[in-house]
Amino acid sequence: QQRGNNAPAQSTTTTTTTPKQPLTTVKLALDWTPNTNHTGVYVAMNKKWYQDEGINLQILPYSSNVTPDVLVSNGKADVGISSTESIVADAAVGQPTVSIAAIVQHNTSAFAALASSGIKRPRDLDGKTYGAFGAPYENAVVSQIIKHDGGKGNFKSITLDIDPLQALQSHRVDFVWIYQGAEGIQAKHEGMQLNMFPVINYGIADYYTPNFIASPAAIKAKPDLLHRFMKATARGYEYARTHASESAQILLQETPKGTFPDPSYLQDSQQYLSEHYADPGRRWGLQDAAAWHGYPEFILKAGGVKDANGKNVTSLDLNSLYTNQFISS
Amino acid sequence: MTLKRLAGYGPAFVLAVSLFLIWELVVRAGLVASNLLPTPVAIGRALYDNWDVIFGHTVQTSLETVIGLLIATLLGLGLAILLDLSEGVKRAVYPLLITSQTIPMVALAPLLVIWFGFELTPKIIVVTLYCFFPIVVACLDGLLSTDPQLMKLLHSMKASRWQTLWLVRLPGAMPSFFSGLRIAATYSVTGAIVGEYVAAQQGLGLYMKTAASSNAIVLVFAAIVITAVLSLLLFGLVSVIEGIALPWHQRQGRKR
Amino acid sequence: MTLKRLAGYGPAFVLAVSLFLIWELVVRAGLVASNLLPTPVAIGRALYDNWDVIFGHTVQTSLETVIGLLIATLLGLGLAILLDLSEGVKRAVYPLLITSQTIPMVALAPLLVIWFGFELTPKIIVVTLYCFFPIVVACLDGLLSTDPQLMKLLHSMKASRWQTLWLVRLPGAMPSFFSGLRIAATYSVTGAIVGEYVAAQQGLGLYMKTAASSNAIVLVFAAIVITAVLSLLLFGLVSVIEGIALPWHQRQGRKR
Amino acid sequence: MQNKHEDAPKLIVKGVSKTYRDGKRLLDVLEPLDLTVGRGEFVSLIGPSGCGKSTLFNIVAGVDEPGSGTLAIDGDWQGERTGRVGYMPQQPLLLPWRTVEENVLLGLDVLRLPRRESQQQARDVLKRFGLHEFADSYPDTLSGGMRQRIALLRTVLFNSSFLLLDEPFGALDALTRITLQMWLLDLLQMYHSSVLFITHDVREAILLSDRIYVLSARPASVLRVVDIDLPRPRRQEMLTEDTSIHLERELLSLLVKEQPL
Amino acid sequence: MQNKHEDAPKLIVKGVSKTYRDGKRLLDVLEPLDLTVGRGEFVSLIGPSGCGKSTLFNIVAGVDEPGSGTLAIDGDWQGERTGRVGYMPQQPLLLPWRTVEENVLLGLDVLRLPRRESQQQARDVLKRFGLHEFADSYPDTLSGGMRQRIALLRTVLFNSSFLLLDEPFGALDALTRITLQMWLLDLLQMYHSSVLFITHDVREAILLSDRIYVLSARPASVLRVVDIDLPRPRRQEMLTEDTSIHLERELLSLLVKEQPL
Ligand SMILES: Nc1ncnc2c1ncn2[C@@H]1O[C@H](COP(=O)(O)OP(=O)(O)OP(=O)(O)O)[C@@H](O)[C@H]1O
Ligand SMILES: Nc1ncnc2c1ncn2[C@@H]1O[C@H](COP(=O)(O)OP(=O)(O)OP(=O)(O)O)[C@@H](O)[C@H]1O
Ligand SMILES: Cc1ncc(C[n+]2csc(CCO)c2C)c(N)n1
Ligand SMILES: [Mg+2]
Ligand SMILES: [Mg+2]
Repeated sequence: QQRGNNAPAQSTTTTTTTPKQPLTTVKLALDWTPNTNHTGVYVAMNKKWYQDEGINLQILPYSSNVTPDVLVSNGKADVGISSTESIVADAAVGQPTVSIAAIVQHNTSAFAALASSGIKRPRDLDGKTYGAFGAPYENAVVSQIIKHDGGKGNFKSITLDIDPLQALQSHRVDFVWIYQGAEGIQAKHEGMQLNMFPVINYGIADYYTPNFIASPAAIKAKPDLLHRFMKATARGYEYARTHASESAQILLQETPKGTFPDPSYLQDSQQYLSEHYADPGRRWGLQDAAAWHGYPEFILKAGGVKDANGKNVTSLDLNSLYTNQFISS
Repeated sequence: MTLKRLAGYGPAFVLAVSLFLIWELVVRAGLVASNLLPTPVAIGRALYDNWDVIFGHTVQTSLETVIGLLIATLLGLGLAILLDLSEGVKRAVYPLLITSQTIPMVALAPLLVIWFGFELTPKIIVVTLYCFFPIVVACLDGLLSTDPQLMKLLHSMKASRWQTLWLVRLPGAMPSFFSGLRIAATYSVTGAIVGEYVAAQQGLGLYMKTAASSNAIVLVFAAIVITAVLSLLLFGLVSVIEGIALPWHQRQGRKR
Repeated sequence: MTLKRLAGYGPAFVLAVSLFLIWELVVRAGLVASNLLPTPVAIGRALYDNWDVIFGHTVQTSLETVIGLLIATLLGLGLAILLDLSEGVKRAVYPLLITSQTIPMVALAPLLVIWFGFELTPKIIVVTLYCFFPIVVACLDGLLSTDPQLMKLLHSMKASRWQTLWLVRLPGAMPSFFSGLRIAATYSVTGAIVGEYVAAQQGLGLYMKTAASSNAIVLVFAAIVITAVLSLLLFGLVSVIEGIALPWHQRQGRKR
Repeated sequence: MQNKHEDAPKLIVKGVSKTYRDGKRLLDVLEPLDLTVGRGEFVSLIGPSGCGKSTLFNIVAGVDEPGSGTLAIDGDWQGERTGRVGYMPQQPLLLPWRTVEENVLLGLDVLRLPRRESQQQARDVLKRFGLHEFADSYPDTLSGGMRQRIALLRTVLFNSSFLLLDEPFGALDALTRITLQMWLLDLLQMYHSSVLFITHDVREAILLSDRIYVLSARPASVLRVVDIDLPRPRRQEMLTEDTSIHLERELLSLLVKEQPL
Repeated sequence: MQNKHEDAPKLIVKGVSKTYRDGKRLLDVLEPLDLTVGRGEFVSLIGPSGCGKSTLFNIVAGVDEPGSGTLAIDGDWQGERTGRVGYMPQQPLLLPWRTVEENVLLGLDVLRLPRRESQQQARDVLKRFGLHEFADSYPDTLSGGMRQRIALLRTVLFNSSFLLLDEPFGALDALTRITLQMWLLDLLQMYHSSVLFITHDVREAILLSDRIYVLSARPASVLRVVDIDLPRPRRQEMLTEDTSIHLERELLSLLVKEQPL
């Protein structure tokens, strides 16, 4: 029995309160432990909007060892949550995935240093130590923002497997890369003073992260199912955008007990993200070509993309990496 | 258990309490930041407060551990016997077994999840993979150091290879086997935790992971306490079983 | 090494080649996606192409492994002797050692990084932590199964506790010690890899992690190949040292 | 057991020699050596310590191969020798994980006899040997003589048609030894057994044997073969007869020449 | 070694008894038992197999404690007994990881004597025992008699002032045994040693001893104490004198009554 999604346990043949047709199971692979990036999904689940679309949603637990991209491209999940960088990397290694919606309209990630460190702007990062998480494009992005701010772009990089805030507190690294809506808010709740440098303010083209993804094969084989899935999902995010406080409550309630040992920052985090899910007057999830060319081209050029054998990849058909066809009008 | 036996645990108790005390004081004195290393008291309270949640995870992890350890035991014994068949088999298969111990989870995890999903199976596989190796090595070393004189005696009786194994070599290797099993039992719980890290809907590993990613280090430590207790129980269980299964060997130990 | 000894590796070679062949064919036939499990040929090529980069990482990892294993050996022997001192010490300290084996990296990693930084030290600590335990358990079990008659003989000579240890119990426990060391040697490389996962600038673990996060699974496997080879070398080295250090025991094995 | 040659001697040893390699050194233990044990015969080997008696036993029992020469049990020169003798090695070699009774039953377990019957048999002989009290004890607490008796029992229960006994009474006091000697002679009578026997006690050899082979110091060769013509059944008193005393002196003086010390 | 009481007997055993617990069963092994070994005396114990001789030795050597009673070495009733005797157990107990020579040196290593000197000493006695060829061999390839000789050497090198020898010649052929008996008597003469000796050979006991304690079957008690008045130095021929033969008969008949079988 699946317990992770806390959904009523049921198979495709069992029926619910409003039986129209037998439910089809859709598996969703998460990119991280449940957080406010995922609120829309949990809201839609809570409101039974997936059932209304004839879908029994099954949320696969996050695994730091198996990316959602792998699960999606191998057909073990129907949809997943990932990021622009990963989608580009998938294409480069020949296991393409396609972004079918942007969860947040603008990149909310930032570099962060302790306020007490005296690092006031990106060029102060020269000669400092960066706590990396192991992605190939990190160095290119860091040196770009330093140079953009008039620095030389020299820094030391250590790849860490620990929580970025903890790493900062250890004073063993000087700066890390975080999401403002997640770690940024969390730091505030723990009384940590951070100086944050949002990447899009320092010469990095805006891009989507995180995104919903599906495999090209699934898009071809069951577009209708994906369409119905995205319809319910979009409804969820739309609701979360307009009912931040209630949605945070739903997230807490729908996730397994213990997921948020200290839920106090959920409200703030949700408040922040609800404002970023969509631009005013624009439907949630839509993606623009600009975002799919600026940043991806930059990391391609900077040597941040490698093929399956570790060789640099310098060009890709970026337009095939996303689609708006499942965002209904 | 008699009072006297209980009293035997006195030193363990004293040591444990003093260590906890030092730990508590060191953290309280601010020598270590409490968000990195919570105090024992804080851990105890967290354990108490979250017991209902933790309990469910504990049951799941225990189940995976015990099944995996049982399989590993059988597999380990079987492989030791196989490797013992001939120098050739040993040369051929041993490198494979060693290689199996060097595969990191990054490489194994995707295969496990794709092939076996998110249920019990992948965790049991990880536990088995963690545990069979010490059993094979220890048991094989035990088999290989059978007294050659005893082998000659059995040979003179025209005992078959299997009879020699069954009557002399395996019983003689049992102390070594239990030595390996003790190591395996200790690793088994950790194996389940790692397996749950890879992919789980339930279990202490999952609990640690979610706790860690919300920076709730005290809950991570609460889960570690449970993990340690489970490991100690399994280790103790192995020793008890050894005492029952090898009365002749136990006696030597006690007489000392 | 004589030709005859080389020929002894024939079966190992045949088995390895056949396994590689099956693997290659299974993947080529599409039974397993090659992005999850690359073919041996692809791994070989990747290894060849990236040898200059991988070599540097290998040196780093080897260094950590060897230092950690040496420390673990001394520590393991020392702890086994300590635990052997009395039933009380054993009861008190053994649970601590077991607990040390149940601490997952999520909890340990931050502490290691904060206390010891990013250099060699934290990796050596992880390797030591991984390796000392099998040595303690095996060596202690060896010490505890000394023939009580021999102990009596030494006692009759009024040998001190240390003389008994040095002249009878430790030599008698050496086969068990090497059994534990064999297990430890196998784990040591994996320990270094795990340590590098926590925080590293160099090393095969780091290489695997970056490769994995850019989906270059073939490079992960190339690093695994190196890891396995290092483990096999260490395992072999332990066996060679055992042969030299325990000529009396080796002989029994061969005579069989 | 094959009995192709019903009338062939129980054992023929022809030109058997043995050289051990100890490290780099070669150690000649047996010179080419001939020896025969007839059906129902009791043949003893005496010789200096370390001369190669146990080595010869290992070869006869089939657990070691001769350096040169051949041997036949029941006239069979080709077949496997293992399984055709009840071999009692010089060390008792009891299994520490088996109780006394289970140790006695080891041979029968190898023969895959049903436990029920063999157990009764074991209990009976253990009683006869004064060991029934210890049937369920583990061997590590037993006295030296008790262990030796258990090893002897294990041997005769496994195969009493041809026994190879390597100093079976070495650790026994004079009286227990006499009792067991008599028990053994009875047993042989009953089962028409043949025996090859190592002893360091010349008087014991005289008392029990039909023929004695006196071996030289290492490398062992046959110095003398002595037939003992005392009538059977033998009794202890025969040892004080003149012929016996004469024989004892003669054998001892033969050995004196071999004394390497 | 303390010599508080220069003139006290070497060993006094007073009312020593022993009961073993074997599982749930209590096994009385020694009845309260008295025994004395004077300075320079050679005292033998004979008794049925399993009666408790080795048990008594363990107690005297200080590796086992008596159930009741007390004992004194050199008149010292309180002190530790370990380290004051050269104890040769019934099993040779050689260390498989030590060569023959190193095994012989074990006692001297325990005494922390410098290796240089002791090594020369060991080489000399090994030669005397016909074992110099095997000085660098490991014990597992040696014959039973060779192992026993090595154990004896280890014992006398460790302490020759008071020896406890448990069937030291049990695995030796008649001639080697005679040679070593004579060697032992010489040694005792030279070092004024005292000896407590277990043997199952009544003649050996007569030949070597000043006094013989005859023990009953388990639980052992002293049945008879026999003084042997043969003049010293002793020679093999004395065994054929009338007194010796008479003594042998008497001792054997004593033992017959104890025969449990
Ligand atoms: N540690 C022990 N635990 C229990 N019983 C023991 C122990 N040691 C000896 N015994 C018992 O004590 C009795 C006497 O043993 P001991 O070795 O003293 O006999 P012994 O007179 O030396 O015999 P032998 O001449 O055969 O060597 C035996 O029945 C033996 O089983
Ligand atoms: N496996 C072996 N390797 C090397 N040498 C051996 C081996 N087995 C026996 N020997 C040697 O062979 C010689 C004869 O040994 P064996 O055991 O046959 O003597 P034995 O006549 O039985 O003596 P004892 O009466 O003392 O038992 C000894 O010198 C021994 O060291
Ligand atoms: C909640 C959460 N999710 C992902 C990351 C890892 N990470 C850090 S910056 C970045 C942006 C790249 O698109 C990513 C994926 C994180 N630190 N916190
Ligand atoms: Mg012999
Ligand atoms: Mg005895």
